[in-house]
Amino acid sequence: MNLLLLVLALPAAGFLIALALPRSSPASSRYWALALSLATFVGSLALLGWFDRSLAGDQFTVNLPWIASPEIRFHIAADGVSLWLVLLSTFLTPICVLISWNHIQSRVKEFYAFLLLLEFGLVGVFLAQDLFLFYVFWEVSLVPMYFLIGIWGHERRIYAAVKFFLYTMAGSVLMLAAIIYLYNRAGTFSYAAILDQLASGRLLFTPFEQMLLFLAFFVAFAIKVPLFPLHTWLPDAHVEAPTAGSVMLASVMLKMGTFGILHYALPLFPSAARRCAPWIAVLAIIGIIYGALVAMVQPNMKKLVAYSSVSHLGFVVLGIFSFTQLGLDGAVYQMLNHGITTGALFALVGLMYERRHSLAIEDYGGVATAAPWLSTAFLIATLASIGLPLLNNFVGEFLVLQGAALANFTWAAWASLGVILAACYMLWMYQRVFYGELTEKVRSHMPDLNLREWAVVIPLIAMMVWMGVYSKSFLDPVGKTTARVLEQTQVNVPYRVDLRMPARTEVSRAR
Amino acid sequence: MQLWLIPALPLAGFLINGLFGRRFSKGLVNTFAIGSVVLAFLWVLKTLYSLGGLPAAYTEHYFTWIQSGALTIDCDFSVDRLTAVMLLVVTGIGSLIHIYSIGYMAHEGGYYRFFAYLNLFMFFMLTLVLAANYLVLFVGWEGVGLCSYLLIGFYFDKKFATDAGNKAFIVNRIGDFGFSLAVFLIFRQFGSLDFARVFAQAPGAPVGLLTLIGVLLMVGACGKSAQIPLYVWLPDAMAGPTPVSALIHAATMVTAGVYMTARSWVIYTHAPIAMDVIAYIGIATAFVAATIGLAQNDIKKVFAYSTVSQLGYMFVGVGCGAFSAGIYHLMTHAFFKALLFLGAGAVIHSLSGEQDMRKMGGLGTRIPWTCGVMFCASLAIAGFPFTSGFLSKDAILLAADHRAPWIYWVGVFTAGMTAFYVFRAFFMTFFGRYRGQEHHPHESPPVMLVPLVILAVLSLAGGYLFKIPDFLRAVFPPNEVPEELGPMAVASAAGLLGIALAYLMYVLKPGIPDSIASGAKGLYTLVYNKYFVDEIYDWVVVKPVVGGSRLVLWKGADVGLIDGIVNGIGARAKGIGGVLRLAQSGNARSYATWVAFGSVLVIFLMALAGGLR
Amino acid sequence: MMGQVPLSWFLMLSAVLFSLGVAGFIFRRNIITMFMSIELILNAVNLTFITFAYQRQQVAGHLLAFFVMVVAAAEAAVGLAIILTIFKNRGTLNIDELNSMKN
Amino acid sequence: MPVSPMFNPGDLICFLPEIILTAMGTFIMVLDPLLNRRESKVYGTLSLATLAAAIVAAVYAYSQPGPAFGGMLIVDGFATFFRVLVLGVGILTILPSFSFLRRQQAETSEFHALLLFSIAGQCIMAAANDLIIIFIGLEISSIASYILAGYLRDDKRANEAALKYFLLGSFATGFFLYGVALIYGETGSINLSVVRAVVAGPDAPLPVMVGLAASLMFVGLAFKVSASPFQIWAPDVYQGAPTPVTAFLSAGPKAAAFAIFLRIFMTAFAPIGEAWAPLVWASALLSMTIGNFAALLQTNVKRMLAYSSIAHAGYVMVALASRSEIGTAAAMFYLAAYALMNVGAFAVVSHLSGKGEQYQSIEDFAGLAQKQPLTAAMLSIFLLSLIGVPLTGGFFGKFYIFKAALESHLVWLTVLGLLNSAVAAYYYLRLLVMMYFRDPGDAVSAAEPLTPALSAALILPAIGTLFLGIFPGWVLDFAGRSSSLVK
Repeated sequence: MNLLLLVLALPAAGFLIALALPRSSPASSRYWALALSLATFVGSLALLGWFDRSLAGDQFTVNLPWIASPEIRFHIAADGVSLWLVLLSTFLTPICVLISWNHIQSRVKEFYAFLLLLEFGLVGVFLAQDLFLFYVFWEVSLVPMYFLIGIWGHERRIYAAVKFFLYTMAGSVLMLAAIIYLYNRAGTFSYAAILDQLASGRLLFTPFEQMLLFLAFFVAFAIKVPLFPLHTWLPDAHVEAPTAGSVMLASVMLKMGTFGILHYALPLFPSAARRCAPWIAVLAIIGIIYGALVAMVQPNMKKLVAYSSVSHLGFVVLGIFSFTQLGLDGAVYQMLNHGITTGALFALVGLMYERRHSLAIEDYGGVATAAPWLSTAFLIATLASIGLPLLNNFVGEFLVLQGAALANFTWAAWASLGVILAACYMLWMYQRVFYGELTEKVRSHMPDLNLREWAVVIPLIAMMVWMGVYSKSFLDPVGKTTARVLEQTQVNVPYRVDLRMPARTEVSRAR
Repeated sequence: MQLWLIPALPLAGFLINGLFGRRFSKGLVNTFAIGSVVLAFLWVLKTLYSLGGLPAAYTEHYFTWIQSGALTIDCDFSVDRLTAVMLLVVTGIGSLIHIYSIGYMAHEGGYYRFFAYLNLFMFFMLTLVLAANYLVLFVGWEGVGLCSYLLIGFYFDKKFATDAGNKAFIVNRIGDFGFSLAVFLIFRQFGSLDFARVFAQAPGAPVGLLTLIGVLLMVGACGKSAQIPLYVWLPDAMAGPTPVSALIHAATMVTAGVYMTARSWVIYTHAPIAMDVIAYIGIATAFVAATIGLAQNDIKKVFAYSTVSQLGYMFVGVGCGAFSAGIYHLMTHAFFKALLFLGAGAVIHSLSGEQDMRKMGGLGTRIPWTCGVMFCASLAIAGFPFTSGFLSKDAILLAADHRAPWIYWVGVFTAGMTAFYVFRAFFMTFFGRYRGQEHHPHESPPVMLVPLVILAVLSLAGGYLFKIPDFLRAVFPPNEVPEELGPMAVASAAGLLGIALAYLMYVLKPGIPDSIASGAKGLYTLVYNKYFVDEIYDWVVVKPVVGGSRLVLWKGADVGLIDGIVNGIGARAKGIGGVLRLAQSGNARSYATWVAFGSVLVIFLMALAGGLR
Repeated sequence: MMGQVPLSWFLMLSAVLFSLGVAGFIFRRNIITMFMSIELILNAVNLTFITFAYQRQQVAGHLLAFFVMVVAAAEAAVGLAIILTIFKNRGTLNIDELNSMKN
Repeated sequence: MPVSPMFNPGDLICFLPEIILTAMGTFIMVLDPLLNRRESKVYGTLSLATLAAAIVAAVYAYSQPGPAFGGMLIVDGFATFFRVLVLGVGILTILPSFSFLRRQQAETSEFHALLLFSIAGQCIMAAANDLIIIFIGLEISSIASYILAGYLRDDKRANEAALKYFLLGSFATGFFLYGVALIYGETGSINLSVVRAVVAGPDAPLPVMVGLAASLMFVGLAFKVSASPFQIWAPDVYQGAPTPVTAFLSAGPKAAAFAIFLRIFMTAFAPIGEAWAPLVWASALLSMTIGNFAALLQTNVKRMLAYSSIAHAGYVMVALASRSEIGTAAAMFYLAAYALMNVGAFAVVSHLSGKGEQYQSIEDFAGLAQKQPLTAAMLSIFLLSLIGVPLTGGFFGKFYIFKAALESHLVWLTVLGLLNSAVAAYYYLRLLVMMYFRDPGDAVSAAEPLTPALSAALILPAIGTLFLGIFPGWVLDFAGRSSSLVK
């Protein structure tokens, strides 16, 4: 039994089991969900253990025939990037199960069923090596999230859920068209095979073709990221989603977009990507600053964190389109960081919502007095998210910005403004929520963390510190893979493209 | 040599107290907190001793922190003489202030939290000075910022305190913006961030770039060391407990900028313009802050502005190429300014929280020890001949005179003002009659007094005990300034003049100040309100940004424009649908018409496609 | 006798009949009349079949015509039944009054 | 192919399904007066058995494929595929009709008899290789379904639906027939193979007449498959007809009509493909757009599904527009998937519609997930499939269609079609929203529990949809193999 297959199969099995469980005893579905998600996590840890860090290529490959004609294969494998994203998903799912323990009281079994189905879809997206399979997982992950938001969300959940679904759908149909077009040109869905054809020049796109295909892919991904100005589904979805939904959405789902850009859009259409890079970088920078400024004035904690995600993901995109080793590494690292940090923030906000039943900043104040440990945890997450050294985000942001600086110094200069603003909005929120006089309303509603909640918080904080202090243990495999991607973006260029633009500086550095 | 132990010890103290301090007794908390710092101090001594005279830098490599492509950031610590000075200052004064705090914080809530933060600060500060490359230095740089944020907002239920904390952090972030850009440029140019490699290559680098780097680094230093235009956070930072003001906002953290610029001397010596920038910023800050200090009534505020002013001096030193002089003043300033703050703390403590000097007076008789040590400190800062302050300040002023006389003269004038406002504070506090409400000021406990006395000795004699300029010759380029008596005499004369003036105005003829205030009303209010800089920043930067973000970006662009378009598309689609279904009139004859019309259309299309040739 | 009249005339005639049927179907309001227009259309088709059959001297065309007639008859039976129920339920045969479902 | 004019008994095998259906249909009608019991248990079960038998017969007939009755009929994979499809649709129509008819107190034998006749007609269409046989099959199917549409005699909307369907249907048939006549005149034959031979041959007839004939036939066929601009009748009829009948109309006759559409245009008129391609292109785009956009505003579920069925006809037209065997295969696959998901969806509608079909509005589905989770789950599978979410038949159907289209370089049609499907997601989501995100209303509360037959009618198509979505290979291979029509 291949390990990867196991990691993918366990959530699916969990989904079916959860469906089969009796509606009458919600507790049983909770424990089942916890057990299965933990099992999945353990499995993925074993994956990590057996992962050969010296290789850049795919590992744990499973390649089974699925559909004869057109030939679509169930082909999954992990490389240095997807490995971590899979781990991120499997790491956060048990945490989501735990934070939903009391939060979700209605239709419990469906909730956990959808949660596990979501995990299945997400893991699949990161592992798929067959374009068609990738699209399948991409859409599959959409459905459970739609239900999570729509059923267990807050007041305007329906609007948010539908908006989320349609936004993503609109993007992904274009991608589907592009995928089919690719198939008709390459005669295969196998990603590796297509890359070979590109590398060997057997498959050649005209600049125009390539540009259209790239945009078709990129728009689908950019919506998921979300890249300014395609981001407006995000605040609604986040605010309305239940805590677990927000966590999964922010921590993992958004990474589908950035992962897609890194893993598909760049290697497949390098020259188009390079042509668009300046424009996309500008959009990313606008997103960084814009997201931060808008986050600063949000009266609602979740909305604030949501907009901060727009800002943080801007860094990721900027890093990718700097076309430098540092930028790419930083981007990947930032994906993971954002997953951990923002996940933690949403989880903690969720815990506070469970207590105070409000997301409005003005309904809080003085929490630090009532619940010191909760506040401490939140403070650490806050500091991580504003990029304090020795915590995870700093490493990612530094690499991204350094990479951007290598590509184009002005990019780095503008993007760094986002770092200043991050401090502004996060600390300002922290001050208004946790400091100040303790009002009676808060005092009576704010018990400190209980055991289950500690179990949620500690792993997240531990990860923040580890990733911030000893990034080596994560960056090694990443670097191998990103280097390969970078190489592909230089090799797979079928016609003259201005390679002067970014990558050159990086190359000269390397010498 | 286990350099890592030096920061690790306070870190351990922080972790122990932070995690379990809540359950500890005060005694236990003290043991870990003070113990760790004192041990660190001792370990520093041992290290320096065993390293001998430190002819060259000694570096230790621990692990690779970040590795990506061509970039490798190692977690390295390194000691040279400059670092040694900083280590001694930080751990030494740090220990004293820790001890002092036992007494000062005895009756405060969050006792363990205070010491945990203090230890954490020590950890980051020591990391900062031990760092062997810019990024590790940045770790400490940001870390001390964090601790100052936490400690300024120590009384977190007071809004002004947390406001001050945010202000400090954010203003520092603005400085870090410059710092990080400088780091990016350095790596872009030199392919490394290690001091050794960078400085080795620096001479070959284009001057323009070096200038840019130097200026950007200075922006960072402006944030951390409270120089114009980013000094505004430091006065507010006095909202924190007084030991914090002494340790972080006078003795150590705020001098990090000076240390960093001095550390980067190679870059500056090859970028003269950048050096001028430093010198100008320094002297301007020294002067402006001093003027503000003249009119403050809150004793801590006075010393805060004096700190800003003194830091300005240090930068003048650096900017004029007298790096060692700058560090010299950094050290002496650490002595006497820490003492001033701690003394002020003792006063405040004795008056159970009163900080307004107008409500003090005549305390000299009631708390004689405090009065005595304060006097020493005041002499030192006023540059009274042969005190440590006198030595270091003169070293700087001489260099300034050598570089550009006008800087020297401004410096001298500022020295006069410094002497004036410090002694103004001294006289208002300890002379005359007691002006506060009835209350029995009590002398501080020994645990507070002992550190004060030690510091008093240091601020008088420290300059002789540690001849920094000679010690640092090995580090910095020679900057030989002829020892001329003239400038020295003028400088000390200015100091004495200031003292005399203060004595005249606040002891002999207490009426004068008010008459001056009423006389030069406009000027006075301007100075009294710190030139309204905070208000200007608020109106020019803060309000527009926040308001703009709320109205224009969020409500306007996000909700209005973008989401408007998105929802508009939906509405448009429904509109189309509404039009399309009008065809469904429900009437069979109209349907038949459609069919007939459709068939005509079909035939027409067929004809177009050439089917009917 | 047919010999004298060119075949195209028959085709013309059938085309005219067809168009008349269509026109009638569109412009008449009475359901029965509309139904008769359909019959007209079918007969136009029959005429065409016959014409071509005659032209090609084939029997197939004639058979087709018969088929069409049979089907038409069947349609008539069903159609009239439906029309009857309509009349029973609504008491009218005006097509314009049958628009309870629209848009 | 060599066609013997002689009648040989073997031909009857090829005709077996139709024979069975007609015979049993008649038998059921006769049975009615004999045992005058008005309950669909007997007739329903009988007709189910009949359909099952017919399926067996159809498959058996395929065991020796080939032309029959002098090439008028042809039993190839294509024919068998559609025969089985329409027969299956018949089964899926009858299963939910039990409880429906009981609720409407309309349990008669005619319903089932007519259904069988109509299906017989569709089987003939599926296998016909001769214009007149096609016409006859078309009429058998149509005439029966005219009556079925008005089956609830006292329901005003049903009457109106029946009348409109009847009048416009025969009107359109007139066009089709006129086209047949012209073709006969030009080629002297009505056998598709011969027609093709002549049209492609050296002494080709006047293109103008062929083109005219093709256009006229296009009108008739486009009408039957409810493709624009001849979709106009569908919403009213679908809304007015009894729900099981609507389900049937939206799947069976449509599939059969597409079968002959494909056969005629892919064989007889293939030579003049360039001429009719633009027609299909335009009609496809028009159908998708009109169907999807008009559906956005509908409040009546049946009417909404009617518009959606117009849109889906548009998708199949895309496959036709690609004018390739892959396209044909894609169309076949899509029609199968579509039949499953649509019939299933309508089964739920008829289940909820209540007495006198009072509950037809989307609001009436509120909270279904809480009262009847299984029903809701099944319906959501169908809806997701209609949206085109992966792992459902609908998705693969769309995928193959647009793949075929792109292979024929119909890039714009593909892009527009896919964007259309994104629009379509909205109105299907509205149902999902109702079922899952709202609290139960009285319609749901009034709904009866699922009968075995009904649950079968839901679960079978659901399984089928998922099967087509996860293992499309089986069906697709067959479609691919049988997509090369006899030339």
